[in-house]
Amino acid sequence: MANQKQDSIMSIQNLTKVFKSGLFKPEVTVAVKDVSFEMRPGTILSLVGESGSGKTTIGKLILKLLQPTGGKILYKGKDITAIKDKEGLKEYYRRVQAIFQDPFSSFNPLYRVDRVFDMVFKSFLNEDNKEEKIYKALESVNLNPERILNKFPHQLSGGQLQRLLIARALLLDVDILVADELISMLDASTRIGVLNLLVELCKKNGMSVLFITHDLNLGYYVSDYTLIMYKGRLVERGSTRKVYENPIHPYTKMLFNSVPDIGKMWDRSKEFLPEQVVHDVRKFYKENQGRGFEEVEEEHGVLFSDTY
Amino acid sequence: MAAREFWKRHENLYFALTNKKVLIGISIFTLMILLAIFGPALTPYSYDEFAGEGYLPPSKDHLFGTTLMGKDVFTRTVYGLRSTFAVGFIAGTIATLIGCIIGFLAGYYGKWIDEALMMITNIFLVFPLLALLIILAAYLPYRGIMTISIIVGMTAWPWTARAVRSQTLSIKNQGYVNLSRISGISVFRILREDIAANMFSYVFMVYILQFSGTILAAVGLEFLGLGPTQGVSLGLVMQNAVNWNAIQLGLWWWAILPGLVLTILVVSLYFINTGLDEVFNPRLREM
Amino acid sequence: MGKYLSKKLLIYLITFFIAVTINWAIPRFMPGDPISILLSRFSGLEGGREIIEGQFVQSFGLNQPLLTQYFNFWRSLFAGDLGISIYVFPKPVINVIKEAIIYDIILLVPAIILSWIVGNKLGAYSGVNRKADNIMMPFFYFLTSAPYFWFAVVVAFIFGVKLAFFPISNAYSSTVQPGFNLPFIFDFLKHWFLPFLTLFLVQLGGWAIGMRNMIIYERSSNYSKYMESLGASDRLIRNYGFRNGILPQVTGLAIRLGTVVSGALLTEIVFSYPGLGYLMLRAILNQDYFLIQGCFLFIVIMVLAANFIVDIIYMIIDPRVRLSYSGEV
Amino acid sequence: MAVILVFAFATVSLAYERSETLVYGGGLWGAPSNWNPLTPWAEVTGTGGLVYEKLFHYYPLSNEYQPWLAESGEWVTDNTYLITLRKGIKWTDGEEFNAEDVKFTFEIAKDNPLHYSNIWDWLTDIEVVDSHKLMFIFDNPHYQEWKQILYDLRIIPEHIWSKIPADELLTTANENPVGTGPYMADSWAQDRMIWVRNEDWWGNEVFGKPAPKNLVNLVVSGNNVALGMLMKRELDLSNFFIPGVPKIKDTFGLTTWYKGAPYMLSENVALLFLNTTKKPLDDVKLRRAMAFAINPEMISEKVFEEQVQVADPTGLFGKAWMEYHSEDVVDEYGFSYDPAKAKEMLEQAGYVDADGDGWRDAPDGTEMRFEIIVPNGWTDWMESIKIIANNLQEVGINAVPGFPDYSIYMDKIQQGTFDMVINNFGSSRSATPFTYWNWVASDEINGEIVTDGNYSRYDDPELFNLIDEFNVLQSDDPRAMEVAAEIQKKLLQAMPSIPLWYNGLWAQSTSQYWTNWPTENNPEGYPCTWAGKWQYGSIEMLINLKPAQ
Repeated sequence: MANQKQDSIMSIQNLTKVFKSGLFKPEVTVAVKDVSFEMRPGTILSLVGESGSGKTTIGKLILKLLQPTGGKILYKGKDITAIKDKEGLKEYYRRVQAIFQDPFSSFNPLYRVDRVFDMVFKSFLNEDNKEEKIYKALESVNLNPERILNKFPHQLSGGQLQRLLIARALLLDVDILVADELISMLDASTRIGVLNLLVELCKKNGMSVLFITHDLNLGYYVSDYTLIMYKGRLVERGSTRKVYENPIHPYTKMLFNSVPDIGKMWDRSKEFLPEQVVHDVRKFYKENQGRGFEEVEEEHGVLFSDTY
Repeated sequence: MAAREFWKRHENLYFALTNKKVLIGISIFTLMILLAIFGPALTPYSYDEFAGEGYLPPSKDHLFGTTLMGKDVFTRTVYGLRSTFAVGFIAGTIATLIGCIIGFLAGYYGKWIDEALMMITNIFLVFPLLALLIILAAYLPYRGIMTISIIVGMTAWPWTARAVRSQTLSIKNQGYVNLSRISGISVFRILREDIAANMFSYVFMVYILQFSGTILAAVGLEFLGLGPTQGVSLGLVMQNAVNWNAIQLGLWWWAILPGLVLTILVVSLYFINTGLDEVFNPRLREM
Repeated sequence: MGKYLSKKLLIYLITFFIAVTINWAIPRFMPGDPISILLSRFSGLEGGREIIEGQFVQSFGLNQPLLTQYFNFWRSLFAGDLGISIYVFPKPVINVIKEAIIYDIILLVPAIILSWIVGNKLGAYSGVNRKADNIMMPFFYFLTSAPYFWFAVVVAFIFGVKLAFFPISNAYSSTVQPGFNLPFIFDFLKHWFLPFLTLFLVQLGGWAIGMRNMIIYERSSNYSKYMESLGASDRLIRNYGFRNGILPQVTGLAIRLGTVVSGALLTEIVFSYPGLGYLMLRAILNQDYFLIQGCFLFIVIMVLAANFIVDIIYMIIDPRVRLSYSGEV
Repeated sequence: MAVILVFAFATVSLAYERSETLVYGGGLWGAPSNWNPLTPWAEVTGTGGLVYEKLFHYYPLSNEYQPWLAESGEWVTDNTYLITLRKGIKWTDGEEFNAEDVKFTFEIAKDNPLHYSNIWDWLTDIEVVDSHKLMFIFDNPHYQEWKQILYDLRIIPEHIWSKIPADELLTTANENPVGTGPYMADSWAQDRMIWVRNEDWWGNEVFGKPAPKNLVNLVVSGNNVALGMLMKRELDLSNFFIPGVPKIKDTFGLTTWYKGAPYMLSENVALLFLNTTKKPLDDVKLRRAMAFAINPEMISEKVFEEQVQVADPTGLFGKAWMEYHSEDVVDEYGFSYDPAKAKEMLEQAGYVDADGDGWRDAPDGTEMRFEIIVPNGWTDWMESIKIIANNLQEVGINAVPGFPDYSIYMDKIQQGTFDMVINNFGSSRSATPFTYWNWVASDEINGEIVTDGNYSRYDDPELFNLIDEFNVLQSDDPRAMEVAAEIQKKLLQAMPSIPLWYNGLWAQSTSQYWTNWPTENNPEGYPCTWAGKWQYGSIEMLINLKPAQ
């Protein structure tokens, strides 16, 4: 675990994203509201929340796949919304990469899987020893290059495809990696390997990983820092140990309460009732009216009320 | 070696050409086209000529028999097939074009453009088109193949627009588009390789369905007597048969064979469509 | 829930508005003049016709400004007045249509529902059973490719003329006494059967193909594979597939209602079955503008109403729609 | 479903015994809806004839008048017509029928715009002599037109119609028609009209009782349905043109007027109108050449399977008209199919292929191209004009068939924007050729639109005067013969329209329930159920029918 505090490589400040739809009566969905956090080299941040809580949106905002409605994303001190030209984008993506949630849809079905490597090499890398590099990357994710390359996506399993994407990310020496539900498609044995690989890379190369998950156990297992999202808001943030040992926000508490035993699969049957959470959160905010997002201790902040 | 390279590059073509359904479909379709093109040259008669005795069942001289008045049913069918193809091509193209443009704009730009376009589409979609066509056709004094095709085409696009929109929407949000973007690929290449290429097969299949759909719509109009006011068409041949008592008088060759040709044509299009579906959706291919 | 319905209702209302406007506009801006047509086959005494023509122009209000005519059109529409038929002069169009529409309903409702149910079952079976699939698929394609009226001709020829099992025209024999008695009902059903069979069979293919493809997609989908890997039984997966496939089929039903109604029009014409389609053809042949308009309007209303029913059914069986439109996400 | 059925049929009860019922179709085209005798073009067929009777019946086959409501009628002076009515006739509501009803029937048209209002242009007064005698006083008696009115005009009861507001005269459906006739409206449904015999009909003693107790007139949608029903003996009588009848009539035991060709009586003449306001159709030489180029024989044979007869060059047919037929005129000015002669005539008149495109051009060198039109969907006529176009093409005239929809067809006729058109709307059999001539060469051609015939717009005041003169001549006036010959000559010389064939009085009957149908060998009655024609002998047919064993 990272002991010394390093300068942040990416700083998310008051990030907000609003979706609008509808012609006559526009429906407004606030996907992300006023979210701030820092990413530091060599650390893994896990972004935890139920589906629809806005975590994937944050990932897409960082990857410039969406434009923020408000707030800033500073990469090495520069606002990434300012990057508009082709070269700038290329430069940015050279250092900021992602592994997407659904491995099946991440491959264009009309092309062989090799295309993902080809694109990377063409855009970012020196083509010397291309094959060797790919082989190495594949082997590091336990894939047999001979059996993988030249295949079409539909000929491979979800796990294989996901590992291919990890291998692709490995080829690039990136600063920031957004890993969205990274291991959902993997079987238990590969899972640990991939996670370990991720942690290893992070530490060795000083990479910063945004690990998006709904699985608390995974978050605990890999991350240095934990961010808890609830309905578009960042409700609790801090070093993983502190958050897990001393959850303060009612939603976070609820999350932990519903996980009976760390190390076991999340038992869906014990999921909490959404109505209960809404009620508790509302009560909590009311009690703490006037307070905003406050640091309760070093490296542990909580959203006390959303009406500050 | 070169050949192998070629098939490797055009793998879908290879799969298409080895797909049984596509092969059967294309063979029949080609046969029909040839029949429409060369059929008139093959028969010694013209479609309105009294080619022989009336009431003749199919024979060597009259493949599909003769009508009550002694017109050659086969000749009428192949001429009718011509106009059917013409309507299919023109109306199918119009419908596909409109549908694709509207669907793509709605899906790609989203927001209010999407809302507005989909509103229009939904309105067209719930409209009973044949009734609308009847109204339109009933008030047009003279109708040529072109008029009919345009009317049919202009009313047949809505489902295409909806389908293309959802296809655009889903492709736009596909992981591979995002992956290409973060791989530093140019927008143009993404449009071409990730969006257009994946749409193409879909649009092509849509076109096939539109082709058959517009043919059926046009034939329905012709059967009502609202088809082209000049010349001969398959719907007209069938309408004639019904009006001139072919069913009651037992002239089944006149009442049934032209429609059978049409049905087989449409079946062939469905076969091509399903076959291609299997080619383009490799998941189905493995069934 | 209300939002979903109100959005749909809005679309239906706009559609209705447009339909009425088209309906009003077309005969007024197209060549040919209804009154002249009304009297065209009348040869009376010298000059008699002009006198009468003037009377009609006035009583139909055709001498008023267009805008006034348009508003009057709406006003009388809400009063249930669609004008007077020329073809069955001077019967109000609305009455002519009321008598015809019953036949459409007794033909269409069973045909649609039964073919939908049977088609989906057969399609689902075809989707999981390769052997059955190979036999049934070409048949389904044939059914769905056949023009409604041609299929009607085939059915009429085989069952009506060759085998002579069923009559091929009218809704009941001229020899029976209409009424609620057994001989009549039997006779009525005999006449009803062939048009019904045609509509039933022709639609069957489409539903079967749709469901079959859906099942195949579902079975090759991720969660099916996932379930398979978890060792779920084949039956369970199939049921899952069927359940997921049925929803798009309901949407499909809504989309195709227009086609089905149109197809029914053509079928009725072949069997001289006195529903709206047959009426509309007669109206066209007799250039009865007011009746054509009325038929068109009712066909639109029928399709819209049917769509609305399908919407409600859809909402009831699909919890997702229910949730997403009640703001409970 | 049962509920719907009850709903659909509970309102009508249509009970009848099949063996006492005559089932027929062909004259009823839609749900019964109108029994108004003042709108004869829209009435349910039988309203005039079965319910509302006429003063006289006219038998076209013998060319005789049968006094009906009238006991007798005669010109007592040149301008006075005396009608004596039968006594003891009652309206079906019990009121007595008398001279006032007849007077009212005429006078209602004086005060309101009705289709026969024009009578009052030449009729001055009607005097009721006594309850059963009337005198019609004319200032300019149209003898020929009057002949038609006597058997055409439906006499209506004063005590009912005088109470109907003026603005409803044309729009009332008159659902409870009260007449004097042999049948009464019983009930109706969407697809049928049922008449029931009037047991108290005055004619029962005079002519005999009509055999069928009920008449069921079915709405039969088309000839194909009619044929199917005839094959199953569901129809006793059909008045449709049915393709295939000559082929299958013996197999299915169908009775037609003639056993063999032409099977049917003639009913009207179909003419090809040539638009004389259009160049070069204004040239009589071209028009006459065309008459020689067309082969109506082929139309009869191919399209109608010989169910129609080729028309006489004068267009006249039937006993009444043929009395005025002039052989001499036909010998000199007639025509027949002779393409060689047509070509010769065209050459002589200067119609040669000047530009070498294979088609003849007008003498001034302009290209000629004609379109022959009939309404789309009128399948027999559509086939006929294809043949005509072919015939014309064979002599080098570029003519093509066109099938606009009916409304456009009418529009073109009325606006005069057609080249050639087939029509027969005013050429029906009648008691006087005046009706035919007055239609085919009507002088009402100078209005904005032409609706009363003479679609060719052939303008010849002399011809019009002759027709008018014929109208005011008594039938037995020797001058009538001369005028008639002159009219025929003028029409043939100028050829504004070419008579082609006689459309038949389509009638096929079955003998399952009724026999003794009127035929060539049993010419009693007239097998016709079309609107406005019941007075030609259809009632007599009903009286003569015999139930089958």
